[in-house]
Amino acid sequence: MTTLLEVKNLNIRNKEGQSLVHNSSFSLETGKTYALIGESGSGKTLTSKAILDMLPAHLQMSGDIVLQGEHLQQLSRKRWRSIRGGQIGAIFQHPEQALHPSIPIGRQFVDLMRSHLPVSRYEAEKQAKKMLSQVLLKDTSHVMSSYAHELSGGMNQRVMIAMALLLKPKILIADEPTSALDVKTQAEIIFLLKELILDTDMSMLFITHDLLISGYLADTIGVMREGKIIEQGSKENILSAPEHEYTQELCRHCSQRFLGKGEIPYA
Amino acid sequence: MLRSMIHRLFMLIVTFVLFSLFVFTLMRLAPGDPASMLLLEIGAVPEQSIVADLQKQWGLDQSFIQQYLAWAHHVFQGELGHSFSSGEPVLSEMIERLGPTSKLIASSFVLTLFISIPIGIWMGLNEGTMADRVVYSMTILGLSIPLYWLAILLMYTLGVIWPVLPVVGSSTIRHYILPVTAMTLVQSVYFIRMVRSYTIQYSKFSYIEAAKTRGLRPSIFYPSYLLRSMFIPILTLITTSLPSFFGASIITETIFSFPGFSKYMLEAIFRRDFPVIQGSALFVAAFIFVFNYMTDLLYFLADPRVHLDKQRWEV
Amino acid sequence: MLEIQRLYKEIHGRPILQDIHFGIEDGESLAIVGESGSGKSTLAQLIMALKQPTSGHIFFDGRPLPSKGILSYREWYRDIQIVFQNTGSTLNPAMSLFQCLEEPLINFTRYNRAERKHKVLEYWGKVGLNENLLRNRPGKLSGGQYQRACLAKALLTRPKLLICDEMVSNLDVLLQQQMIELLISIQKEQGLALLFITHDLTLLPGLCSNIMVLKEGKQVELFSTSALYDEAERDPYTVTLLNSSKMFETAWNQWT
Amino acid sequence: MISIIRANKLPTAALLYIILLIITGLAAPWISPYDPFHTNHQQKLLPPSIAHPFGTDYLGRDLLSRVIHGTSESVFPVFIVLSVVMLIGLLVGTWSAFLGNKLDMLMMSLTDIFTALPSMLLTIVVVGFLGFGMENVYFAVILSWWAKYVRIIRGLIHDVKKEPYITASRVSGAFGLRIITRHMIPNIMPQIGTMLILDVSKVILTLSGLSFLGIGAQPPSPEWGVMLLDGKNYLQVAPWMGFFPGFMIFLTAASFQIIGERLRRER
Repeated sequence: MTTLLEVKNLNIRNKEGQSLVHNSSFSLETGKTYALIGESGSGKTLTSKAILDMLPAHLQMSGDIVLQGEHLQQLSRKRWRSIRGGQIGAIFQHPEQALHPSIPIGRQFVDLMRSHLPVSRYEAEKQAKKMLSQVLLKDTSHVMSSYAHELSGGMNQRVMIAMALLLKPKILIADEPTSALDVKTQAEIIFLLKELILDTDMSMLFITHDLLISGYLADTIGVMREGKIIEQGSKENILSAPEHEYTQELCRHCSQRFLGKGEIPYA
Repeated sequence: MLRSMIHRLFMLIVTFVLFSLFVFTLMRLAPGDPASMLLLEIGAVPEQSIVADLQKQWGLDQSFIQQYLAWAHHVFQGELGHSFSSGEPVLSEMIERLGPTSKLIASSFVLTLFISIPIGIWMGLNEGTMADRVVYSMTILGLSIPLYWLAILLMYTLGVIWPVLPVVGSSTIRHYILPVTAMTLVQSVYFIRMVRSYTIQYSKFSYIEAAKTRGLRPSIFYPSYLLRSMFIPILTLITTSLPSFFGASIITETIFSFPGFSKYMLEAIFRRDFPVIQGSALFVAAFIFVFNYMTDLLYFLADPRVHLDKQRWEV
Repeated sequence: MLEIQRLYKEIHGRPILQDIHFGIEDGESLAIVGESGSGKSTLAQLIMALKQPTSGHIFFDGRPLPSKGILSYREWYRDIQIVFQNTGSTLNPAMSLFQCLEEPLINFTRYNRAERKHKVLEYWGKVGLNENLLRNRPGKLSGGQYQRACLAKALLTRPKLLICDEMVSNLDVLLQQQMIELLISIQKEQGLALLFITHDLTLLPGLCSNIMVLKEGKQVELFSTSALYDEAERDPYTVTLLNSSKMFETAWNQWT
Repeated sequence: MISIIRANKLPTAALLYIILLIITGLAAPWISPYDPFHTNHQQKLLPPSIAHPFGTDYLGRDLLSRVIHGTSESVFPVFIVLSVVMLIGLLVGTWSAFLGNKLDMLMMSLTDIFTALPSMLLTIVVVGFLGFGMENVYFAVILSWWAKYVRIIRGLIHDVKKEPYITASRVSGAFGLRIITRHMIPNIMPQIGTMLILDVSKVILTLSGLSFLGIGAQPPSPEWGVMLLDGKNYLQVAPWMGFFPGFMIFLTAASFQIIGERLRRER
C-alpha cells in the first residue's frame, strides 16, 4: 500500500492572522478512501482546496503537500494544469454551479478531454458517452446536448463524477457531494462512488459532516474541529472506540438519530 | 419580452417629457423677460407696446402649462426656432457642426476600447502581482488628473516646446490627434479599472473556478469560458459610458478651439442664445435616451435570459 | 395562553400551512418538527406577527394577533420573543453588543440608563458570557456566543413565551448540547413557555414535553415526548424522520 | 496607531496634505506672502523665483498667494455641495425605498434623467438659462449629482431591509423612524462615506472645470480653474501660470481619491 498524497503540517491563515486550519497532517493511500469529517466552518473544505492550490487570494498557506514525490507548492502553472483534472479529479457540493451555464455539457467534456489529450473531437465525444454510461446515465446523447440547469441535482452530480473520472485520475476529491441532494439520490450517489472506486486503485478524499456516509465509504477517518484534526484512525477504531469527547458526541448523536432505540439521556 | 420592451419605450417617453419640462421651466425662470432681451439684442429700444406684442406673439401671457404645451408642440416636431445671434435655424446649425464632434467622440471611443479592454482583462487575470499593483496605483492618479489640465500640458509639450501638432481647429486629420489623445487617456483610465474589476469578479464565479480545477487549456479556458460570460457586463459598460464622452468633448473642443457641436453649444451660453441652448440640450438628451433604448433592445435580442438591472455610471 | 385556531397560509397561491390547530399553556414546552419546506418557519413568523395568516386566528391570553397600530405590536412582543437561526446576522452589526441588548429595554420599559445596564449585565451573565465582550461588535462573537447573546436579548423583557426557530442548527454538536442544557435551566428558573422549532428530533428529549410533526404544511401528529420512541404508535412519517438513513443500518451494525 | 500609519503610508500622507490644505485655506489672509489681488506691472510674468515661488501672472500678481486664497474658492464649496447632495440622497433615497411601484417608477424615470445625461450637459442648461456665478454652478452640480445618491441609497436601503437584524429590531419593539435611523442608516453609512470621499475628488475636478470654461467663478477670483484659464492664454510666454493651479487641482483630487480607495479596500 503506497502513499499517494502526503499532507504535512498544513496551516491556512487569513489576513488578520487567525489560523483557519492548524497543523493538519494526513495521507491518502492508493485504492483507499480517507473520510475527513467536520461540521461547517471546521476548515475541511479549505483543506481540500489547498491540495488543489485553489485557495482564495487573501489566504496564506504553509506546510508541505507531496504527490508521489512532487512538492505541489512549487509547481508551475503549466504543471498544475496537467495535474488538475488529469491526476486529481474533484466533485463539489453544488454540481449545477460547477458546470458553465451557457455551454452544452457535451462541449465541456470535449474541452476537458482535448485540454489533456491530443484527441479528435469525435474521439472525445465517444469517450465522454462511455463515461456517462458508466455513471448509470441512460440517455447519454440527450445529456450531452443539454445545459446544466436542465438536469436534476442527481444527474448533474453524475455528470460531475463522469467528468472527474474521465482522465482516470489517481485521486478523487469529493467535497460533500451529496449534502445538497434528497436522501434517496444521496444513497444512489454514495453506492455509485463505492462501486467506481472498488475495482480501481484510485484513492478518494471524501469530505462530509455525515458520520454515517463516511462510515459506509471510508477505510480511514479523520475528525476535524475548528481547523484541527483532533482524531485520526481506521474506521473501526474511530466509530467503536472514539477517544476525543467531540468524536464521542458525534457518534452518540449519530447513533441516536440512526437507531432511534438508544436510551433517553435525560428522562 | 415584447411587453417589457413596450414598457421601456413608455418609460423613455416619460423620461424625455420630464426632461423637456425641466428645460422649459428653467427657461421660464431665466432672469429678464425674453421679449425685451431680444429687442436689446438687436439694438431696438424695448418700448412697452412692442414688448407686449412680442409677448402676445410668443404666447408669454398664457398659463404656464399652456405655454409648455405650445412650446412642446413646436419642439417635438423639430422646429427649434432660430438662433438669437446668427438668425439661422438652430436645427440646421446643429447638424452642420455634428460632423467634427461625432468624429472626435467616435475615434476616442474606439481607441479607448482597444486600449482599455485588453489591459483591464490582463490586469484582472494577474490580480495582486507587482505589475497589477503598479498600473492600478497609476489609475488612481489617472482618475484625479483634470482633463483640461492634461490637455494644456499636451498642448504645451506637443504644440509649444516641440511644435509638431496643430493646436487649433479641426480641418485635417492631424488636428484630431491632440484632442483625441487627451480624451482617450482620461476615459481609458476609468475603463481599465471597470474591466479589471469585472475580470476579477467573473473569474471567482463557481463555474469558472470549477473549470480551473479541471485544468482546461488557456486557449480553451479564456475565450470560451471566462470571456464569454463577461460579454454582457462589458457591453453594458460600453453603452453606459458614451454620455461621459460627450461631457468630455465639451472641454476638449473648448481648449483646442475645435469647431464642433459641443463648442457651439457652450458658446451659446455666453451669448445667452436660449433657442440654441434649448435645442442642443434636447437633441443630446434625445440621442442618449434613444441610444440607451437601442442597447436595451440589443440585450433582449442577444440573450433574453439577461436580467436588466444595469448600473448607469457616468464619469 | 397561546391559541392557534384553524390557521391557513398561502404565498403566491401555494398553500404553505393548512388547518393548523394547537395551544400552549403557561410554562409548557412544545417542539415543532419537520423537514425544510414543511412550513415550520412560516408558522413562527405568523405567531410573531411578521406575516398575516390567510385565514384562521391566533390568540395570546385572549388578545388577537396584531395587524395594525404600533401599540398592539409592542404589547404582543412584550410577551412573546424569538431567537432566529442566525444564517445572516440577527444582531445589528453597526451597534455594540451592549446597545443591541439595550434596544428592547429602551422600547418596552422606562428604565433609566443605570437600570438598563444592570439588567443587561444580569442576563449577560445568566447566559454565561464574559462582561467585557459587551463593548465590541456582534461580528466579533463565535457561533455559540452569538446565539447566547440573542437568547439574552430575547429574555431581557421577561417574555411569557420564547420561540426558538432552528436556534442551534448552525452550531456543532457539542455546542448544541450546551445550548439545550442552558435552555432547560432557564426554562425551569423562569417558568418560561417554549416553542422549539427544529428538523432534528434527537435534540428534543428532556427539552420539550410535547412534539408536533409537520409535513408539507399539514399537522401529522401531536404527542408527548415520552412516546417518541415506541414506533408502533407513531405515524409512519415520524418514524422515517427518526431513522433518516435506514439504508446504512446493515453496514452500521458491522463496524460498531 | 503607529502600525496603521506604517501599513499605509500613502493614504496618511494624503490625509496630512488635506488637513494642511484646509488650514491654509482658513488661514489664507495671514499666511499668504502677498495680497492676491494687488497688481504690479513692473513684476509682470516673472518665472518662479525665491520671491515668488509660483512666479507672477500677466498682472504681476503673486501666484502662490492666489493659489492659497483659491483654496477656499475651489475646495470648501465642494464640501458644502456634496453635503447637500448627501442630505437629499438620504432623505429622498430612504423615502423612495418605501414607495409603492407606481410612484417608484416615476421616481426612477426622474432620477434616470439625471444619471443618464452627463453632468456637463445639465450644468450648461442650468447656467445657460439662469446665468453665470457660483450659486448657479453649485445648483447645477447638486442637480446632476443628487440622482446618483438617491439611486444608490435607495438600493442600499432595499438590501438592508431584507437583513435579519431588521426583523429582529421590529421584534424588540423598534418601529418606523427608529428602525430607519438606528438600524438601517448606520449600516449603509460606511459605503456612502467611501463613495462621498471618492466623489469629492470628482466634484473638485468638475467645479474647477466649469470655472476654466468661464461658466463658474469669474475673474479676478483666485479660483484655481480661473487661474488655469489665464494660464492657457499665456501658455507660450508663461507656462508656470497654467501649471501650478492645475497641479493643485490634481494633488487635491488625488489625495481624496487615495483615501477613498484605501477605505473601499477596507470593506
